[in-house]
Amino acid sequence: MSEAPAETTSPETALLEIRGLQVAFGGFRAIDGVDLTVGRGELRFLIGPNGAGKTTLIDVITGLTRPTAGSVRFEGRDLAGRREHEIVRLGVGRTFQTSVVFEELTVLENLDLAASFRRPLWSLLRRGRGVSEEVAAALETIGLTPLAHSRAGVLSHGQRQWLEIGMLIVQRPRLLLLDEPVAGMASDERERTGELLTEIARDHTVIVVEHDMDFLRRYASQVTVLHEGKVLMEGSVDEVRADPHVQEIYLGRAREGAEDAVR
Amino acid sequence: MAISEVTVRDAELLAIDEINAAGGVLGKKLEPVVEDGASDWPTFAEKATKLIAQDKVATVFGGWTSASRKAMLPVFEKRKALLWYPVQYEGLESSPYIFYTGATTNQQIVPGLDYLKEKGKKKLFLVGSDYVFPRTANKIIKAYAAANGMEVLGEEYTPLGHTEYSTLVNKITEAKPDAVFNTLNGDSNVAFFKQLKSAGVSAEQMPVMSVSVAEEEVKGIGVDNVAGQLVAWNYYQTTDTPANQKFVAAFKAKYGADKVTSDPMEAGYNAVYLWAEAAKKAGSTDVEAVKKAAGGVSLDRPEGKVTIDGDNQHVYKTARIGVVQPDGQIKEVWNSGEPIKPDPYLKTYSWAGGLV
Amino acid sequence: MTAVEAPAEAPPVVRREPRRWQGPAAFAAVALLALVVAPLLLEPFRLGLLAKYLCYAIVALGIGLAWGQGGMLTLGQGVFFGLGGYAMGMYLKLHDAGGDLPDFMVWSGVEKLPALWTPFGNPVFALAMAVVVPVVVALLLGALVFRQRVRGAYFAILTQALAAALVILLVGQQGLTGGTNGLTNFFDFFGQDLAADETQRGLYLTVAVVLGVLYLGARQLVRSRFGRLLLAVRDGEDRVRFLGYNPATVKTLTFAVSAGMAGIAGALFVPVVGIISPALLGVVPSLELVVGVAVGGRFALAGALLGAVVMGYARTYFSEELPAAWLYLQGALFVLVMTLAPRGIAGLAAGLVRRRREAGT
Amino acid sequence: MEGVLNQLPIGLSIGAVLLLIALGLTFTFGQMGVINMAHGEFIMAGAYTAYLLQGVGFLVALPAAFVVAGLMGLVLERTLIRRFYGRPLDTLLLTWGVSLMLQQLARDLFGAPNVQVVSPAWLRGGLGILPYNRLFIMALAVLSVLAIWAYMHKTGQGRRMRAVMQNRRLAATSGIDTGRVDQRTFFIGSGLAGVAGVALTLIGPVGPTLGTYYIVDAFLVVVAGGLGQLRGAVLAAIGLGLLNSYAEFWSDASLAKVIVFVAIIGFLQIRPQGLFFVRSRALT
Repeated sequence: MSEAPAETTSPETALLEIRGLQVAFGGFRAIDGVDLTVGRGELRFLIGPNGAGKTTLIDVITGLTRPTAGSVRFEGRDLAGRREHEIVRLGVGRTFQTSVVFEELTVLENLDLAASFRRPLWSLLRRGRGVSEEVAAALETIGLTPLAHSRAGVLSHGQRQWLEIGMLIVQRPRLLLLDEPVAGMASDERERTGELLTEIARDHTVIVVEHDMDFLRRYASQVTVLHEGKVLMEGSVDEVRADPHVQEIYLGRAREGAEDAVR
Repeated sequence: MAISEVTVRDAELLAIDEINAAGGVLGKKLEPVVEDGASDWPTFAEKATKLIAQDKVATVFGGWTSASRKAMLPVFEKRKALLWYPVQYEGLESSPYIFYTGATTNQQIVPGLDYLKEKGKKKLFLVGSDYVFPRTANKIIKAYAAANGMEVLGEEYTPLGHTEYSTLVNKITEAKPDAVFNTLNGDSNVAFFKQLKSAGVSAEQMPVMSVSVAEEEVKGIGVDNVAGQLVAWNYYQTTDTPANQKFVAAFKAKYGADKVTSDPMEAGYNAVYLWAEAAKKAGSTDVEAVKKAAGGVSLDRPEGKVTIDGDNQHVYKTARIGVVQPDGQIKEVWNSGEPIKPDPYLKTYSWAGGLV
Repeated sequence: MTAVEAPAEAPPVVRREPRRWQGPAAFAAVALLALVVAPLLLEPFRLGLLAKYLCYAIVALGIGLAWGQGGMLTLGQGVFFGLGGYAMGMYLKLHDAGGDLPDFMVWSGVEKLPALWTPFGNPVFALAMAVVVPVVVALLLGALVFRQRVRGAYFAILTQALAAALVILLVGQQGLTGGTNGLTNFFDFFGQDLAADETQRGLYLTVAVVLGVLYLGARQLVRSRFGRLLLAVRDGEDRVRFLGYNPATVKTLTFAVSAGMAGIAGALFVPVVGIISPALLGVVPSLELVVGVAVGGRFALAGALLGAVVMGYARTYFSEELPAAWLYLQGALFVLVMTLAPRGIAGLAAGLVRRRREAGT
Repeated sequence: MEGVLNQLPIGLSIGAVLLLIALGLTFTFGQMGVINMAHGEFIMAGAYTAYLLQGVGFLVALPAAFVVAGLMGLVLERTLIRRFYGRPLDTLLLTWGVSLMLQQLARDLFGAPNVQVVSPAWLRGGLGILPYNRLFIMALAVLSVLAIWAYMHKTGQGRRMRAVMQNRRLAATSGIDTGRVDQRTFFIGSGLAGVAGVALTLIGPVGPTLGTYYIVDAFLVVVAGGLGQLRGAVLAAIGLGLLNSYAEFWSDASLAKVIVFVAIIGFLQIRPQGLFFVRSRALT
């Protein structure tokens, strides 16, 4: 787990710097003045109730949504106006809530496709034979080696999420954004995902959007809480859980959901 | 088979029936093989090839647009087979393997212009569909106008199948011509006349001379939209000859009393008779023999006397200008008196010198 | 409403490596049939028709790539077919005219050979243009359209409008293009008499060989990483973006390849059939080509190819035997295929094979 | 100069024709995602309805054609299109097959040549450059748009329709019978084609291929309008009508068509967002 707490991150070493970010959809402000700094090697959790702006924040970083105001800098470079694939090429990778893998392709082919993204297009015309070390290692990491030649369409929900994470790893991004990686998973799958996350966080900077408090407690160190498009607080898991404000928005909002959240 | 091609085929089949009933040609009955060009030029070429190569027919009657004829022309020339083409066309062609039984330009367009000139129409506006026949026709019209003290105020083309004529009507009414020369094709005529009529332009103040509107088209356009307008052809259902009374009666008997006859149908009907006559004269259906015998073959047909010109394989035809009547029929108001010698290249017209 | 195309029903569910000899053996058998048996059995007229169908099959191969593999339904493939055809037609016309003006220019009142035509007197240039022009047009259109993420139905309609617009343009420029008549009446093809049966047989063989080569090339493309990327773009264009690829580039290139194939087909079509005219590249012929691909099976290249030949044959057969019923049949066939067998003949065949296998094991 | 001014009302009247033929499509295509190539044949059905009802009265033909074409659409939806939701490209090809059959059916029923539909006497004459029949078409277009707007915004059925269009799944889970809504939408969309068909008998040919003359234009209106909204279709139709009018006035009819096409491609470069939107959380 990361050793570097956010507040000590100096501008030179900050990997991601978000300043004064605003996103409005029509009249609705999904993000309303967010500042966020993530340092190299961090594992940062983003939490908040539904509609807090978590996914929108990730969408802005990855170019899917255009900010209304403010800046997003990655390794000192402004991401504004860049297209999604260009941002990926700069070293930012992400997964989606509903995992999207290419069902027609095998697990191996999915990974291979992800791994080849820096090759010139022409070299893709050759028939890719064999498995690169990197892809083999990723297969091992996500535990899908036995299913390497199965079509991704037959994978379970959890396996798909892992495959997506594997596809991220082989791209060697310097920043990984995982959007609710354990949503809808059974408990053994969560466990597995948590281990995977820990392993990845060893040599990557990772931002995880997550609802699940239990998962948070077990795997998070630094947490940023978003609420109604603003940063409510930042701190360690324990600080966040102890904060009355956070408790209020989680507990006060919906009692039945809260039980689940603080469980 | 689209629209008018069907009726030409019907007329040709009628001629074949009649000839067979009279004993056939050279003691043999004619057996028709019908193929559909589907209004698609390459298909015409394909079907022509099939008729010649596979069915080994003695001769082929057919073709509709100029483009369909141009597509078939190489097939007939290469395979040395005969085509009888029954539609008025833009001239400038004389294939040794095609007989042209419809009018060429000096038998339809030039008489149409003569008529307008006679009526004192000095300023013309040209409207046509965008293809070969209208463009060539308009070239001839412009040359004629230049030599006869007439003025062409505008020349407009619309894509085939075009149905929006309000802008064009606006251009015409703004130019204020004495008459419009119309070479629009098919459905466009319907839209053009409907929109011209509803713009309040009447046949009296600005007549439209059409060369592709015959009895069948009048029905589709709507008589009230086109009544009083001028057309130029070689034959009308009302043409008063004994052969025509027989033709109209036979056609209605075979296909229904509500059917009309028209110029292309009559030209197709003639084509079969002309070929049969030439074959009889040659004593053979052999292509070269028929070609050689065809020159000078002369028959009394519904449109009057027709004679094959041996040199260019076109037909001597009488030009007739008509006016569309409120009952949908066309009344002849002028004719050329005698059959006009076909001149597809307009060689005998001094004003046409620069055309070819 | 969203323009995002839902991935149509998925192609083969089981990815099975076919036994190694099966593919090449089938290919060899078809090649033998096409190159040896057909020329021996068919009379020249029918062989010429087959050559025509094979030209359509080349276009179908491109449609199979663009639509089946890449999800781009192109309803304007006739445009590229036509561009290739006109390039070839222009050369043949100039060659036949032997220094004079081509016949149609004479009756269109053109007095001097237009500058656009001059280089087409050179056969190498004309042949090159038959491929280059369609490819460039496709690259331009693709770059404009795909970059703006116009896709699915919108793309289909735009390509259809392109076909409509090109027809109007060609028809309107009669002095340059021959208008509605198009270019026809060719005599000599690289020293061969076009009317001769041997020439037609040679042309047939050429078309068959070109088709075979292009098929192998397309197959290679589909099986390469690029092919997988293409599938990925088809099934999840937005996801591909987050793998760091630009889907617009992938689509544009594929579209250009399919356009190039159509151009080659057009260039071959002209000497085989003897005409190229706007009627061959409008909305309806373009749609008919797609219909063929759908009937054969868009997800398999061989299916697309087969579909084009089957539809071409059906068209000739029914229009000879049952002309009145042809439109009904064509429409009904299409409705049936789309409803009952959306993966076409190839899909049905694959299903049969699979069932037999499952029964066997 | 008068001609230039005249082109303005002419452009608007061309726009009205475009709007009428495209209006139904904004529902079935713009909002349901069904590309109905047989839309042109529903227009044709409307025109033939007017033909058959000659003598009964032109105004009677309008609702009759709405019902006839609407029922045809309903049958098509129930028997075939229903299976194809979410597969717009497949519906395109499917309905093309249907359109071929309908054309041939018309040929067998009414014959290949165009039939004559006499315009009612009260539509003869005109006001300035615009004949009464053009004014009638413009009024009909405006009325149709208003009626549709009122239906969608003021009735329960219309609200359900909008709900399904915006979020089918959500609408279904909140108890809306989406199947019924689809049927209604298709009925109305096709019925509008029928109404357009009646109007077109005033200015154009009435024959089996009638639909083919209008279908590409109709789709272009919807593409340019984008959004699947009434407003988009109205603006696009008027814009294209005016463009057509002036392009043809200053060049010719052929070139005008090409210019319109190029303009649409150009327009897509500036405003592609009118044509689609990406849903960030549910990627395809």
